[in-house]
Amino acid sequence: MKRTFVPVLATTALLTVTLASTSALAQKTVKIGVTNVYSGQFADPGAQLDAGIKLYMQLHGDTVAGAKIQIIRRDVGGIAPPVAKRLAEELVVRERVDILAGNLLTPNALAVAGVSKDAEKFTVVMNAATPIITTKSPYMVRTSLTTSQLNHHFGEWVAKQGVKNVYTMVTNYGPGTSSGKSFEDAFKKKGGKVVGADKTPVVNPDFSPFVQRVAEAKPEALYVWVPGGTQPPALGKALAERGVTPANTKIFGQGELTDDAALEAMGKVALGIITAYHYNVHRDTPLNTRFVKAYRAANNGRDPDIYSIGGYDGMHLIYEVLKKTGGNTSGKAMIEAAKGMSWESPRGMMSIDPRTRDVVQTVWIREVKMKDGKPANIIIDHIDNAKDPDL
Amino acid sequence: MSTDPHLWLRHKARVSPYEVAFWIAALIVPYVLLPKYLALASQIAIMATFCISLDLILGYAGIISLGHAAFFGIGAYAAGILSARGWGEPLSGLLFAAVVAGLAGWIIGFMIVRVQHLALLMITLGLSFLAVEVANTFDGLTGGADGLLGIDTWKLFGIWKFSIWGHTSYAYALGVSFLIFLLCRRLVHSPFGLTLEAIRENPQRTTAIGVANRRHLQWVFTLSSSIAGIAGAMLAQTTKTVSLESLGFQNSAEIAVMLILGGTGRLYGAIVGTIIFMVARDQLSGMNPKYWYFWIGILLMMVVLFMPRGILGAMQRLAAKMSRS
Amino acid sequence: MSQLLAVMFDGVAFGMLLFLISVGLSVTLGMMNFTNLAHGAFAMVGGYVTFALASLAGWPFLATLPVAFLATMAIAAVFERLLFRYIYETGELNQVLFTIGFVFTASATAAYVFGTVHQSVDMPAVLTGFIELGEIKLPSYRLFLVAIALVITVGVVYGLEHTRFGAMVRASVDNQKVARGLGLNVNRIFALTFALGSGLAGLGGALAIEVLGLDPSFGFHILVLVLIVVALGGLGSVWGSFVAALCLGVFDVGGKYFVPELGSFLIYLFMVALLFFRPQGLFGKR
Amino acid sequence: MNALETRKLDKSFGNLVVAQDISLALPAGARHALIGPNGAGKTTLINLITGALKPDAGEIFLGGHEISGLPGNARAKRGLGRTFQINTLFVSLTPLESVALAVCERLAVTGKWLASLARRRDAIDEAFDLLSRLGLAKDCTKPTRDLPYGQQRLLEIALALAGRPSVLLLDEPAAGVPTSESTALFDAIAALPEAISVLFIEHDMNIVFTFASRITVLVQGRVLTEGPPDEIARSPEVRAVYLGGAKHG
Repeated sequence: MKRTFVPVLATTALLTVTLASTSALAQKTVKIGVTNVYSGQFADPGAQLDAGIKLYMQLHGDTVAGAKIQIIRRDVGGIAPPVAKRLAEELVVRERVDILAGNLLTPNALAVAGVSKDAEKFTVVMNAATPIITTKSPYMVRTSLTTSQLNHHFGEWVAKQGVKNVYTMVTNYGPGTSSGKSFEDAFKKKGGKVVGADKTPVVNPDFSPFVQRVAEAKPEALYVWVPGGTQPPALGKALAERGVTPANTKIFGQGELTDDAALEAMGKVALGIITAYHYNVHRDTPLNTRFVKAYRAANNGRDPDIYSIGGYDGMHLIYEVLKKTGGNTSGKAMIEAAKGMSWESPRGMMSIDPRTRDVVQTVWIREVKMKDGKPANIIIDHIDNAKDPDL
Repeated sequence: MSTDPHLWLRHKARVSPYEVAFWIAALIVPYVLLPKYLALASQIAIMATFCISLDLILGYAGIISLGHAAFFGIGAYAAGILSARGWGEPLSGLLFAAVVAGLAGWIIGFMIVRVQHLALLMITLGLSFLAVEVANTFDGLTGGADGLLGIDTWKLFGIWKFSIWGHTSYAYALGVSFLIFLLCRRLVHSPFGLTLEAIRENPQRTTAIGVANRRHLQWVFTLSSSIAGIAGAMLAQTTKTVSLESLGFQNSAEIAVMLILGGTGRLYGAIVGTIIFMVARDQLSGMNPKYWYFWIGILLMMVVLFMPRGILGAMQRLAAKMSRS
Repeated sequence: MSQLLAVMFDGVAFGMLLFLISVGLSVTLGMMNFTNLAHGAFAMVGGYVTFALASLAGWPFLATLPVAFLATMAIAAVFERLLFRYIYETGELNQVLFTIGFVFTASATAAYVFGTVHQSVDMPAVLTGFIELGEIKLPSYRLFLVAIALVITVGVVYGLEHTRFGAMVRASVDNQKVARGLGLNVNRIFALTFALGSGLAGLGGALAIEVLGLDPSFGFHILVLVLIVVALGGLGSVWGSFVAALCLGVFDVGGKYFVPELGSFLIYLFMVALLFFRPQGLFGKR
Repeated sequence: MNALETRKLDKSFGNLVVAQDISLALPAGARHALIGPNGAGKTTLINLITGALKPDAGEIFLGGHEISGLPGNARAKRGLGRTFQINTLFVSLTPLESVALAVCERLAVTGKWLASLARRRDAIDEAFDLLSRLGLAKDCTKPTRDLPYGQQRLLEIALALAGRPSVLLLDEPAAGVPTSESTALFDAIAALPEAISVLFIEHDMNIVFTFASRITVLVQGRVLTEGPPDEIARSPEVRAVYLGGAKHG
């Protein structure tokens, strides 16, 4: 058995490699392989991202530069890099996709980066926000955000407002800790002081004991990072219940903190919370209004969020790049075309940094104020062309 | 009629033509007929190895664990960290992972062999959650929630590169699983293997004939952990990724599901269960990425209702019925 | 000090919620040794019943609670007769496989019908905000949780100790064989207990929306906590579940307050240590 | 030197005293019966001797060496064999495998995991031989659970004998065996090697008086009396508390 092993291996290897390389030419469809999360704990952000992709294709047709766009979806099922890696490989090997997209979660995106690099496939990160991801493959671009992009500039901004000391409370996993660190570093560099730092568990968070610790420390300001979904309203309730409100403590956070559900849970006690975000659902520009309206129509009235906009802009980038390359889907051609591309998105002006291939966009600073009798996120400042400071 | 005991025991442990056919098919089918499925095939081979390790303790020795992924993950991290720190030779990486996971298994084994039933189930589950938390806390070493970065697996024997086409990965995974399978097959037909079954059946009686139950159980737990570690290491090396989830409850539960699905205490049950579960998931989630697990759920329930001894158990009974008639 | 009390009270409330969801599993496991990992799925069913009535049909939250209990009970009873009863004799491994399969299917169904989004329900004004007792601020909803859990505990204990059906349940938990020998129809008693226990889980699931949120993977998430409560409390012991859930809630919250670095380690360490030295749980007999 | 000796064994569960001040001595080759009404503590005494239960006080000696502190399996390794009142067998293994396993344990090879069992010809021959002597050879490759009850009782004895014990504790060897199958069992007991000291619990007075050279009567965890069979049979005390009032079962 062992003697026949090597020849069999060699011949089949040769066979498949030849097969694979010949058929990549002469195509009229462009296949986009989307590795996303459709089941389990992260199914909802995955669904929002997918809805963004769908909406873009619905509004802009499924043909671009003479080629028909075909989406092939794969479910990673959660944080599972080996699965993500295998699915990406299979998308390349089995389905012969031209472009890889999706990439909701950082560990999965990092695994896909390896495939992107080896297979030389143009790859769009539509959500995962850890800065280093795009450095792992020369064919990778990002249309979402990086954690430090938002929080670094936010930290500087907070320091500039004269805030001297801050207590931080972040979720104890990658995005949380790295956001917190960016914020703290930038804040300290500008002369601020961090007086306390707690990490909350990822699952089953009952925030009350943590909020109680903050209440007892009585800091000047509190910086919070929690993932979107159930946690912002839960945290909002805990803050309200323990009396940690902007009335006595300045509260800063990434935009998830004051999403609509959280605002509803907190009510008027949320007034004065300041957050930084790259997308505002309620920002009143014609483009955004059209986008939100179409999105709601397509998704039973649900509002778009950062996942949706990441998917939407990701598709926009793919379409524009294909137009520019005239349908050439080689990784090299596409990545060159993508570098430096800029456009107006529902979120505002954004572009792809030609050097880092990462997203450059406006960081919006918002404060919760009353509008039409309801608390809402009102933009009070903005930092244009914000880049990730570390890339 | 009197039976020749030697003949009967040799017959029981003999290599059947089906086995030979199975392994030949395992080598040929993916390479020749399904070359696009090599990545899946590699991961099936790896998970089957993991599943066999669980079968040793669960199927043979009767130690029900809901936390066996802890050792899978420890092996994955051991090999991954070794590689990320600059030593990417795959086979020595496996060995390293086997030793580290085995050591962890031996230490945890002191605890495991002293509890049974629900308490055992919950302790293994708790340990698995603790493993995740520990790995998350030492993120300098493990990369925390982002996963371990910088794994670079060197060429196998300095010749074959682990590429995205999966030829090397599958040969590697299949080769290692086959060797481990042979080892386990030997084990279950050895006096030690028989002793494990006896302890599972009746620990009171094994004590009465002089067997040191706990020592045997701890030894098999160590060995099983080590094998789980090897499987984890293979996954780390072939995918160049390791994440916290590899240690976690979901991974533990899934591998147990695959084992029970195939049938416990027969080694091939572990293999068949893994193949069926993973192929079903691949096909179903390819067809229906959003609701595939509905059908997996139906599959699991059907198997219990109609094949209470697992798929292999049912096949064995069918074969027996056919040969009788 | 008063603040600490307030924090601990949160733990108590969380524990009470876990108790409501777990108690049914403890009794049914103690009685039939039926390893039912689908118990959390019934909690999810109750949650979605309340969500559907409150958020989609516009019922007041409080009015949905009895319906969540009854509907879950009815659904559980139907499935018990249709499916579960066929696997009581198949061994715990098969039960694990089957019930996990059930959770998969239930979860996919929920995702299909209600979507993957995290759901919430509107609370009546009475249950929002907090009540001040001297210096201590107690969140109204948590007070409500504790009250409802205490009422149900008293009800369950009374039912078990002082009714004919309760006596039959206790006899079946104590020794199934003897109970059968005495002419009790253990299967029917079990079916009823199963339905009641699942109903309570459903009620717990409905009450949990406000604390833990609700999504299709709720059945998996809650499962681990429920199993911890059952194992720590001891099979078949209502008081055991009560004390274990209370300890878990208080220990969890207290741990996070005093040693936040160890946040999520603690409950697992606690469980592993306790079960190692007392494998039958706090109040278990076996 | 006695083959087995217990000195002042005490054991209670809470308020329930199950063994009190039990001292017993078995010389080599003894056939010693332990009788007493249900709940007298007979099985408890065997469990104390084998290490399945820990005594609250007292000592146990095997062949002159104290074994009180040893775990159960170590006592078995030193030559203490036992059978169980309720069949305690490996139901899905075959008798051949079960007995071969017991022989392997005596030969200290159960830790060997790379050698095939089929290669241990010595162990298999010995096991088969033992099974043949007990009349179990015919069905020795069927799963134990498929054997008739009487044969399962014999297998209990075979498993104990495979360890070549110096002392054998039989806990109601004939319990529940139908008359049709009891001859084989009696023969097996009669054929036990003389060198082995046997302590046996039995309710069937036929067996007791056929085999026992000495009898101990236990009542409520205490030794009521001890002596040769004829003396016990005559004792009015024993008649009063035991033979008069007790029922089999």
